[in-house]
Amino acid sequence: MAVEYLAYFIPFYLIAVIMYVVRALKGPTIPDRVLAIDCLGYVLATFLVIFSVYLKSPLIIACAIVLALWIYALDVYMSKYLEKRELGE
Amino acid sequence: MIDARSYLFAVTYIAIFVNIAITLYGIFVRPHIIKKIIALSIFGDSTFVWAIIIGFRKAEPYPVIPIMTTWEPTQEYVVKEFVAKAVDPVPPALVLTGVVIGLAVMLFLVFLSIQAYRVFGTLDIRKIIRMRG
Amino acid sequence: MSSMDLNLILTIISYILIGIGAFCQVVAGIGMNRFPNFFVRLHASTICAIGGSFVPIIGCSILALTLEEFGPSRFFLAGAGFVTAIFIVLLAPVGSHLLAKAAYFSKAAVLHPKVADLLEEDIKKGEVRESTV
Amino acid sequence: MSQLYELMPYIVMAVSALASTVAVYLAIVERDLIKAVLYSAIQSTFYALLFYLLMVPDIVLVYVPVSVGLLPAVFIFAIKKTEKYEEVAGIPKIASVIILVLVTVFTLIAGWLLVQSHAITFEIFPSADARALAKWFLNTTLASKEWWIRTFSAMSPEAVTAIVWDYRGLDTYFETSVMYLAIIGALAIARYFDIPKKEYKEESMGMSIIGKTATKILVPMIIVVAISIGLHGHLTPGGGFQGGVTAAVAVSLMIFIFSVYFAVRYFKIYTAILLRIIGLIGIALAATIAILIALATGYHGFIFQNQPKPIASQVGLPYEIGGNLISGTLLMFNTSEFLAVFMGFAILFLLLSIPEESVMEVIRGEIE
Repeated sequence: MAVEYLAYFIPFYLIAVIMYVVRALKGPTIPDRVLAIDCLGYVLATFLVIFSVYLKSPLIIACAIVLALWIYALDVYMSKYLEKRELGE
Repeated sequence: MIDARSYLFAVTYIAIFVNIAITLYGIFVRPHIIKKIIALSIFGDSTFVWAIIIGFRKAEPYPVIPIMTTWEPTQEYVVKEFVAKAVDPVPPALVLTGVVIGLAVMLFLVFLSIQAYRVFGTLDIRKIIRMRG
Repeated sequence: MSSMDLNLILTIISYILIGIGAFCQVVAGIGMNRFPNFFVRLHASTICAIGGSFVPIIGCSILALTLEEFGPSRFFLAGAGFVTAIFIVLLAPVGSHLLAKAAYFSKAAVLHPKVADLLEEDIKKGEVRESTV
Repeated sequence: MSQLYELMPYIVMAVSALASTVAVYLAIVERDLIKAVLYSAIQSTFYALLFYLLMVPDIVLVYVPVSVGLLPAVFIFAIKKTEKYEEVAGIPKIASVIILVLVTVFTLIAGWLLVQSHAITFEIFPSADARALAKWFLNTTLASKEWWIRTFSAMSPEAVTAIVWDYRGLDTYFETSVMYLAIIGALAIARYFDIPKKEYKEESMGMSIIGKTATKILVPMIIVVAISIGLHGHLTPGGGFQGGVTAAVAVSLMIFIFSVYFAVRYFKIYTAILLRIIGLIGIALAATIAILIALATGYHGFIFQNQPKPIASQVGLPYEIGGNLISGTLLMFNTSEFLAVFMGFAILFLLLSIPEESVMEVIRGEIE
């Protein structure tokens, strides 16, 4: 079974998740935190795709598309907040 | 020797309870209204996770989603295997509407608190109480 | 060439891609923790988004194409995987750009070991305006 | 090998639950509110992974747009319009670290004790057996040939959508009305506020040109993904709620990237209210269509009836048209709910993004 060998790769991604979380909690400034949350979102999107192959459930892949879109939304909100202008303009 | 899967699942279970306890502290003790609303939203999410955990089950090697991959209504053996492995579909159906309604209620509370700030000039609940005498 | 051989080659390629992804994620995680300030950490986030996410998602989609026990839904999996990869490769640089611009002009991120800031000098001379960056 | 394969999803589940506990603690005790919002965003991404590993893709599809895409925008609006800091004495860093370590150790030990107790009293946790109600719904959601199963079937392979709109349709109907009341309440608070009549200027408003160009490509993609999620709700994970909140993020992105004066070209408030009313009328029509057919033809019928019931009522909607599975009323419900949710959140975001000066003018005029 070709899928089972993915189990050896997942721990590396998990280590990366923990390192991003450390930076997101520690980061001295707000942009650092937002950047770490970005990376967290990308590695989680990768997790979703890997797990949908790993658990042999093809239909749950639709969630990965949605997660990849909204990480961008969080970037946009925070940078608009940092620009110190009225949010609606 | 305990089963490793059961242990890891129990850790998840307890961690969600700890989250609920911390958010209850946030709702009752912290003075700022926006902080209370943030705590309330996390509280709702934690209860939703807990409701989903109740519907989880054990299957070999792993349970499947409560959605059939076949669209033909006549295959008996597919249905039997599906029922033997799928997770409970009732908690997702309840949580699904709960998340959207939770967002609408959060928006309503945010509108209310912005209006309160326009009237009182502050959102600290201690100062507002002092103002009202 | 039979389809077994083709499947074997595709499986090996996909595992190589997923391995590259795991390596890039760990490298980006170390960089995220060791780099000194925000503008250098942008570099690590690029490695995470392209090397660590785009490449293994493509690898997973190729791996899904070889799994014949999924039936027709393996094409659904592979197609959605490619769409996710395209979204990430389109949106990650844009998000980093918006964040970096906002962080630079709002002075929210401190440029601590500062060697040179050419953009600041250009703005002082009047050669570059903020709205055109 | 096989043991590691089975263990891996549970390891990821436990690690993400513990990481979410850390994020929740810091979100609650943080004094700077914008940092608290960021911590709660970390918590939401981990909860999304938890929902995914608990095998409920419908919830992931609705939770990710709501918690990662919309709630941070709402909180950022609120913080920008009000105060940025909470005036309390902060907890020192060392105390936080000690508390977090204690909480983690407590969680690990308590999990061990819980497993020990279950080894004595019950079978291994989680249970291998599903409840009888769940088995009933799973058995009948896409029925086989026997007429007595066909009687209780929704004829949809998606058990969650079948429960939401067929088996427990009245629940969802009243929950939708709760949401409608919350939106009416927000509209009543903002009753005289209106978006100021300003022209959208390309160069002076919004964010940088790179962001604008990317968002111009992105917004049609979001709408297409949302419609696909919404209208395939009876076949694949998704449905009206999921599609609606996904599409609502397009509106908030347009407000943030371009400006509210650009977004109001496409989403006028009164048009949005009208479309929302059309969606609600669609829900009511889909709920009563079987009884309307029954009244016209002289048979019996029920509210929220989907398929024909061989004993009680002969009328009902077909489950397929030309070989395509449409699951009776589920398609109508999903379309109407998509419109209602999308337009409801679009109205609220447009109202939330009105500049504070024009609001204060209205309030001052009211007082005088």
